[in-house]
Amino acid sequence: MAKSWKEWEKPVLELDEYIAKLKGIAAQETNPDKHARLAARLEEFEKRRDNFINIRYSRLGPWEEVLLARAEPRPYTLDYITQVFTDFTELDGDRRHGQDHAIVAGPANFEGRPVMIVGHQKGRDIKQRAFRNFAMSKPEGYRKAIRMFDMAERFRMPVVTFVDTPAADPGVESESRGISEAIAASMLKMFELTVPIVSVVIGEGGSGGAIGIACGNRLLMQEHAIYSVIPPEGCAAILWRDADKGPQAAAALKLTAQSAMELELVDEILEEPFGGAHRNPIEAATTVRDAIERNLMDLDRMSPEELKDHRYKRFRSLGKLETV
Amino acid sequence: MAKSWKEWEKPVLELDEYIAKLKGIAAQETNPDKHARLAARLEEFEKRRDNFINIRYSRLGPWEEVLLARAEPRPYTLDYITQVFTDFTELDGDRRHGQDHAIVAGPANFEGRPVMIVGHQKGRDIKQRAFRNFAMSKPEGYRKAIRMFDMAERFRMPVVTFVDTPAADPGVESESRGISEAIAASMLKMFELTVPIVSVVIGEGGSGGAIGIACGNRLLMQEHAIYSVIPPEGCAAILWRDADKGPQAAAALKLTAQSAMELELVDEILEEPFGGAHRNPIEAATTVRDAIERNLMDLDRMSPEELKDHRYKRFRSLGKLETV
Amino acid sequence: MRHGRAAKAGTSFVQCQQCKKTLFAAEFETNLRVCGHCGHHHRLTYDQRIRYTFDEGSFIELDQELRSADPLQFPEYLDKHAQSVAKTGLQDSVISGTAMIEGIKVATAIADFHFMGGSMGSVAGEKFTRTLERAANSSVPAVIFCASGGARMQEGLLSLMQMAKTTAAVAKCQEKRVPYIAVFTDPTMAGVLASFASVADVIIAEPKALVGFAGARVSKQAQVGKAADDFQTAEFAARSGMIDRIVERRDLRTTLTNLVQMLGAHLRQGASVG
Amino acid sequence: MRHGRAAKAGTSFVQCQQCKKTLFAAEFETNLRVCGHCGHHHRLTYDQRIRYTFDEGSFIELDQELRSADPLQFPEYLDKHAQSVAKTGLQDSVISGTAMIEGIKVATAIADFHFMGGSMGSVAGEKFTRTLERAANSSVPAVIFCASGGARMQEGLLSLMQMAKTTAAVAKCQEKRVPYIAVFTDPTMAGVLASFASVADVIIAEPKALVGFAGARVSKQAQVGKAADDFQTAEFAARSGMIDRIVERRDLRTTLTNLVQMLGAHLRQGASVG
Ligand SMILES: [Zn+2]
Ligand SMILES: [Zn+2]
Repeated sequence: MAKSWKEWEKPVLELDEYIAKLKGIAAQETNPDKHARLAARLEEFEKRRDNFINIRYSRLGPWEEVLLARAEPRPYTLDYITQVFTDFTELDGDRRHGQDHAIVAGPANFEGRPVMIVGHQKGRDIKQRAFRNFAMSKPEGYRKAIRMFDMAERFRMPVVTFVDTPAADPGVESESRGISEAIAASMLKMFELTVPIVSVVIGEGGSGGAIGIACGNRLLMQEHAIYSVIPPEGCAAILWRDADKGPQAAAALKLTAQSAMELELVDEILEEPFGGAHRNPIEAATTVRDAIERNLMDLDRMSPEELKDHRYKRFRSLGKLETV
Repeated sequence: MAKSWKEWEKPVLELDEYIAKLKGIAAQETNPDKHARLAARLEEFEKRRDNFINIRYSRLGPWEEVLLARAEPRPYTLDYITQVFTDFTELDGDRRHGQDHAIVAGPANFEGRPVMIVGHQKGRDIKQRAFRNFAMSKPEGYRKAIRMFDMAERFRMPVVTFVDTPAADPGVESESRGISEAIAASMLKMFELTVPIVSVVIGEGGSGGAIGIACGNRLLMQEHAIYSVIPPEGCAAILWRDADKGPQAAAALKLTAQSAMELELVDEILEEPFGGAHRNPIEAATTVRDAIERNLMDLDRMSPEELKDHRYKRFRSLGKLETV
Repeated sequence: MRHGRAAKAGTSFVQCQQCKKTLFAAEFETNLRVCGHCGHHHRLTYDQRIRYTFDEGSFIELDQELRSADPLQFPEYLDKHAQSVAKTGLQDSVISGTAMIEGIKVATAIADFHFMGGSMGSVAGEKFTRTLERAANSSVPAVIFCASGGARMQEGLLSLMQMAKTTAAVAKCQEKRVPYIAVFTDPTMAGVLASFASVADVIIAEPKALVGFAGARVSKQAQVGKAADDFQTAEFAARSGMIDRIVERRDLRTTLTNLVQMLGAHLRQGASVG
Repeated sequence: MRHGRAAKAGTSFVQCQQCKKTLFAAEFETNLRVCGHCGHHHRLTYDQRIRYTFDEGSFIELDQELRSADPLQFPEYLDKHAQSVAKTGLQDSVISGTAMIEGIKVATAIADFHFMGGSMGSVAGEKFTRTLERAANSSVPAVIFCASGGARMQEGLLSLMQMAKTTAAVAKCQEKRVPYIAVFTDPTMAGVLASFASVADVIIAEPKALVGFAGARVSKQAQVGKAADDFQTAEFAARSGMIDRIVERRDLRTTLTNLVQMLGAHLRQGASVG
């Protein structure tokens, strides 16, 4: 069982690489005959790759969804911000202790209206990953979010949150500055808002760290995003004292977008481009933009008090239990 | 010029000591004649001391007021809380970073109604002074205060603040956790409240550190309290590059209760017992209690919105300038 | 083991779980299950907590009709759950209702760690939520005793959603100006700590209670060479500004009485007027 | 010295106050008085700031009638004040009014450090307050440029009260849902920092601006062996979470435009409807 997206995606990546090489050769080939042959070969390999993708992606298991949700080339929050919004003006700091680079935030224009954005931010290379603390937010990240929610409320701006974190930062410093309080206070603030909130899970929805900024009127999940109460490896370690049983735990936890939909916890699944969002980030962004627009238009019909009530009722109803 | 209260009060302290000794001897003296002589002598010295106090305290200069406001045996916030309130339940923590012992806070009952108390707290001995950080509050103290103000507002409790600090803590840690923001945010919160606020300066009203919790509908000052934009020594150091010229600076700064009254910045001066609050803490507390009760009764007549407006207008009008 | 272990079956002695000293069972009970030697506050069952906290006979249980489901068909969940039911006599990790404390009515919920580690699934989340809503709607203070390892893994994302749901109910309490007091007992962790528990108006903790976000394994990794000895205890959390008061069990009733009396006075005033 | 010093009287050269390099005066001016070599942002006078920030000719000064008094009869105050008047052509350390930024109207106040160190007495406090009230009452964003050593000692407790007064006016802006943006320029200290400046919705700082609570003397004592090299700079404050963005002067107008456009959109929408 593959342990990382790179390992799992290896056949495709190899085909991609070979195709890229062929393209390079074809571009430099001036002989028309040879060029035609190269083009045919290129087409064949592209078809082969697409067929391969087609087969694999039509029967993804929960563990593959985990790997895909964590894939390094997957578009991150700032990628969507760049594609979907204009004039994004990132605002920093919690006015308490520090600036958290694992959460980005600030106003931007969206389809002619200002909105407030808050989202977890991963890093793509080693340096960026460290800078972003692997998108594991510390208390100051959630407190920055609260500050943004507060401005959004006062300035009547809809809120869009992007969820993509393995978990909140579990370190000693985070504990001593109250990571639990920060997450809870961020949720509490979201429930106080009378402006529309749309939350989109674009990658890993990692337990408390995720839900801290995911209390929207609408919760959208990308097709290959996951959302879980605990990382599957952690679950496996507790259940079977074996972190390697992540795949089994992933299945048990029902953490895929499809499962979340079946449990009636999300409002929409956003279809991803063929082979995943990373294979066509612009198409993925278009889907995200359309979904945000559609949902905001829907929510625009509600009054401020209705929006708050709607959000309350939405979360109030969650849970599956029996009565005797 | 005396540099400390102890130095300045030395003649009185010596007389106090001698009188205490005489009292001890008199208490053990069984011979009625000798006892009568001792009693007469005691009376004479008490009279002498009281005369001395009478003369000195009738013409205190600004510097003597500074020394008196800083006097170690002066009653502190917790002394007034003990005398004036019941069921004080101290609440700790800013829910952000830490617990500040330089500010005490919590609900208590006052004349049959709950109120919220926030006050700077000095320490009387070396250990307590360090524990209380000399009543120099850090950001977490003001953020704890904000939390209390917030509860007072929600639970419709009048607020009483006691002001007694040389200044807010100026250290590196305080800067890095935003001491300026904390003070400003505390003032801002006070201006948002729709419950009555009475602030009492009971000792040193030290610049930003003081005003951070002193934005009441009513500002009361004890007779020998001071209130200043800068410590006189600091002022002297800037003006004359000589911190020893504190007395001159004290005069220039108009920092006594009397001056504050003349500048129309305080509402009431609370008379202190003969020789200062420390000579009769219970009497001092009675005066403070009566003043709080009187002012709260007055403010009770206003509606929540009126209270907020009143506080705004009170501070809005402060300043002396000319127009052309 | 629910509390001080019986030193020998049928005798009137128990052993302190902390210092291992032998204690008279009667004295241990009089001491509210606090060790007379080392002061260790033993974990309580829900019924002990009710007895020690509220006016005698005043607790009325509500929400009894709620039962856990197994919506994920999670491995072994039904078995584990059944074992806990058998062990504790509870139907889930929380019981809720109303009670009086020195004559003042409160809405209350008590978590019992002995039921699946006090974990919060749909039933616990619903009971906490109803307790807070009950407080908000009937204008009485809420007092919640927390004891939990966190969210209940076996209900997956549904458990995670209880964090949001219970926190939303806190917003209702704030809106209705109803005071909400949380008591952190040993342990108060993870999903419970990071939701309704941490946004109480006043947070009281019992001495030495475990209080933390990250699970023991994770925190131990993080702790190496960096954290204080009392990392993830009530004392550490208090020093970090997260807790209002650490209160010994014998003083808890008085502290709670003062708080519900003072912070809730405006509600009773309104009630007598209106 | 107000800005880059003239290298030689009558020539078209100036010297950078930071790196001491010689700069073409015309280029220095085109660069908005930022050194082309070291990037040092030289302090601006109020009129330079207006020119660099607002739509040409759009600034309308208000509150011109306000003059300082000497309520404490403080030693040498009148003399020092008169010297600053003569030096700067200002009547006090702040000018206030309205202006347009990319066609969007704002209420604004600009502090000038060259006037008694930008200190805040009754006049400055009144102008900041009126600016914020003006924003609140006419539903336009407030943009305030801070430059101050702190409260004006020479007006004693009256200056301290300006901290409360200006902060109260921020509460009015919040109540009226009006965005308020503070720009911290070199230096933004003490009584100004610890009042209206720090509770702005958005805080922008110029690079390397001095930003701190305690005066230089006090902070130097505190700094020994403990503080970062950039202690009490905009960069330190940003790292500490106190500042939203450090923006170079050439980008400031764009940043301000985006912010007043986006955060104030609801006000203009309301205006066009109502
Ligand atoms: Zn023991
Ligand atoms: Zn230079």
